[in-house]
Amino acid sequence: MTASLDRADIGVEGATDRSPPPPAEGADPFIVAIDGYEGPLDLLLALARDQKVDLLQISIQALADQYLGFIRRAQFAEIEFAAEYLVMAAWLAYLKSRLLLPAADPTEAADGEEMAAALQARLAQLDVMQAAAAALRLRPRLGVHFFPRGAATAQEPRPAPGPVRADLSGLIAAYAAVLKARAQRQPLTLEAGDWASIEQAIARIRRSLGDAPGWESLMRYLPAETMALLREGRLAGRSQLAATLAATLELAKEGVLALRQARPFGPIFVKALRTAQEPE
Amino acid sequence: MSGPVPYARRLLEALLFAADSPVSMRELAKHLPDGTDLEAHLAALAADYAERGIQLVRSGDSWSFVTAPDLAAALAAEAGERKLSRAAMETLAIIAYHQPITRAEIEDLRGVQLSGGTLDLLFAQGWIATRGRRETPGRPVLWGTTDEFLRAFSLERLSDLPSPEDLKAAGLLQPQAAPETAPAGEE
Amino acid sequence: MSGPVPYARRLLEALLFAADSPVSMRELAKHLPDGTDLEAHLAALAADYAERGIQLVRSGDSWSFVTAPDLAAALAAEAGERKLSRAAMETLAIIAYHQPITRAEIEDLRGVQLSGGTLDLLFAQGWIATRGRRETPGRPVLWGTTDEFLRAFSLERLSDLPSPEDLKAAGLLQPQAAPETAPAGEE
Repeated sequence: MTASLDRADIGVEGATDRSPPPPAEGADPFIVAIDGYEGPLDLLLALARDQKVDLLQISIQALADQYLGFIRRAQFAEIEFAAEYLVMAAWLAYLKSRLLLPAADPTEAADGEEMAAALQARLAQLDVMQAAAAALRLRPRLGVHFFPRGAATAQEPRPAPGPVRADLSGLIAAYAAVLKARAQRQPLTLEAGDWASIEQAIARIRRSLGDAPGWESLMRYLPAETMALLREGRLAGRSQLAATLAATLELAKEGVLALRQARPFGPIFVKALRTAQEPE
Repeated sequence: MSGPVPYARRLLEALLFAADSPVSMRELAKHLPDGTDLEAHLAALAADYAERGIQLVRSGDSWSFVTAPDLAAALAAEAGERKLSRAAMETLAIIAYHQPITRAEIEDLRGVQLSGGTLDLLFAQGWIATRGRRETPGRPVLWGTTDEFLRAFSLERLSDLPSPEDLKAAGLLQPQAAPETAPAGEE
Repeated sequence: MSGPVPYARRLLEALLFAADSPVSMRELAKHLPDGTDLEAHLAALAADYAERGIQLVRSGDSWSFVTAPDLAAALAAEAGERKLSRAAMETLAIIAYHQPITRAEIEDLRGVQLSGGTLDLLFAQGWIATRGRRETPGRPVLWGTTDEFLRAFSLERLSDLPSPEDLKAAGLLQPQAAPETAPAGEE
């Protein structure tokens, strides 16, 4: 049972796996696609590969020209997406000028060479990592090529409670869950103002009570705009409804009216017991 | 195990192993070439395992692997470790990050009451300890983590825990659940 | 399976089979008499299963049974492959090869900022974990790979990852690789 890298596992097809698609040949040959690239360094690496020489020997001047040419024809969907590519373009143009122009000061020329060498090293490093990613992708993978035990089953008796197992990743994930849940918990907030007072509701009911004999729906005692507010789901409507109900309960206690509700959540009816136009 | 094992038997073995409950003959047959003598292969597989620590058992029309009955005592004796519950893990994380902290503060952070056993469990593991009392009405007990906690979670010091900002930077605080797959070209 | 199987091997078999995740050597050792040669028993057990439909694999310090990779097609009828983005795979490779490493260092290597979801995805898979902090200004969090990463990519240990030379030999670093031996311009 060896898990060491088998060369057969990472066939040459892997090399295509890591490369972004070549610049798409669209209708307009002067526009190239930037979508396939993971940032300017990735684009630069793809262009460098086209030179087909060791990355540490690559011509940085030629590479800079290729890159600048590519960027000139590129179409960017978003400006902030373009920015990082343009920063690289500016830097390459600067580097190129450093390499091309005879330097007044010999240390300046050396600086240019150093910058070029550093870029070559960076590209070589990224190249290795992209190859490593491709090699990883080609490995047999849990859940894709092989599978874990479907269910942990031991014969009875079940293990007695013992020490518990936990690890740091679990702890961090748990804390992240707490913070997330906390951020999502909305404190109860109420719209300011617009609250109906019970006193007003009592006064309103006293005014209209007894206009009609017999049982009447509680709804008749609501202010005119309440139904519209309720339909819109506004808290003000519910407040008026609640205030009106509380007012009828208060008035029932005073013996001014009687209330009737046949079943839970059923309609509520009001009946005047005596004329209550004038306050007691 | 001796000699080459027929493909059908290897496949049955893998199917039964990866299943999360006993698998019916009908289901097993679906994965095998038509005309395979399923009964014969299962009988051979059961014989392969007769003396092993795992056994192939039939229950009605279904088959599954189970541990050998004679090992039950040895398996139970030292008790496999249990996984820490989510509530306990969250509580431990809150104590680690916010210590010293009172029980009420933990409950406030989690938005739910602590069940009785949670702190007891963490205390029994030696991961938390009391850290005096808060000088507020009721003088509630304060909790903190122990050196044993650091050892158990391979931390050198508390400050090695990633900060909330680190978690945020790593995308761990994004409100939606972690995606199983990332869209191509996400950067 | 041939001949009597030693008790220790049967017990290991049952323990690993009954576990819901890889079991560490430390945990396995607890169940066996002192002085048992655990490595030898595990090696023998792995050999027993070498040709079977189930295999015993090591990932770092832990062991687990998994199905044999060559049976993937027959087993995977229902399991859809989760495709990982290039960004995620490159980030994972960089962490595996350069651990412990900070987020900024990963971004520097790739020459592009990490999108929020990338580390989150790798963390949610259990493939990466924090490894303390770098003692530099800002004390950035360090990331590394886990044993679960090794298991998921069928690696026994980190040193099984191919070296740059291996990658060249496998053709993954063509065509600019090895200029000493290959004339420039060769495909």
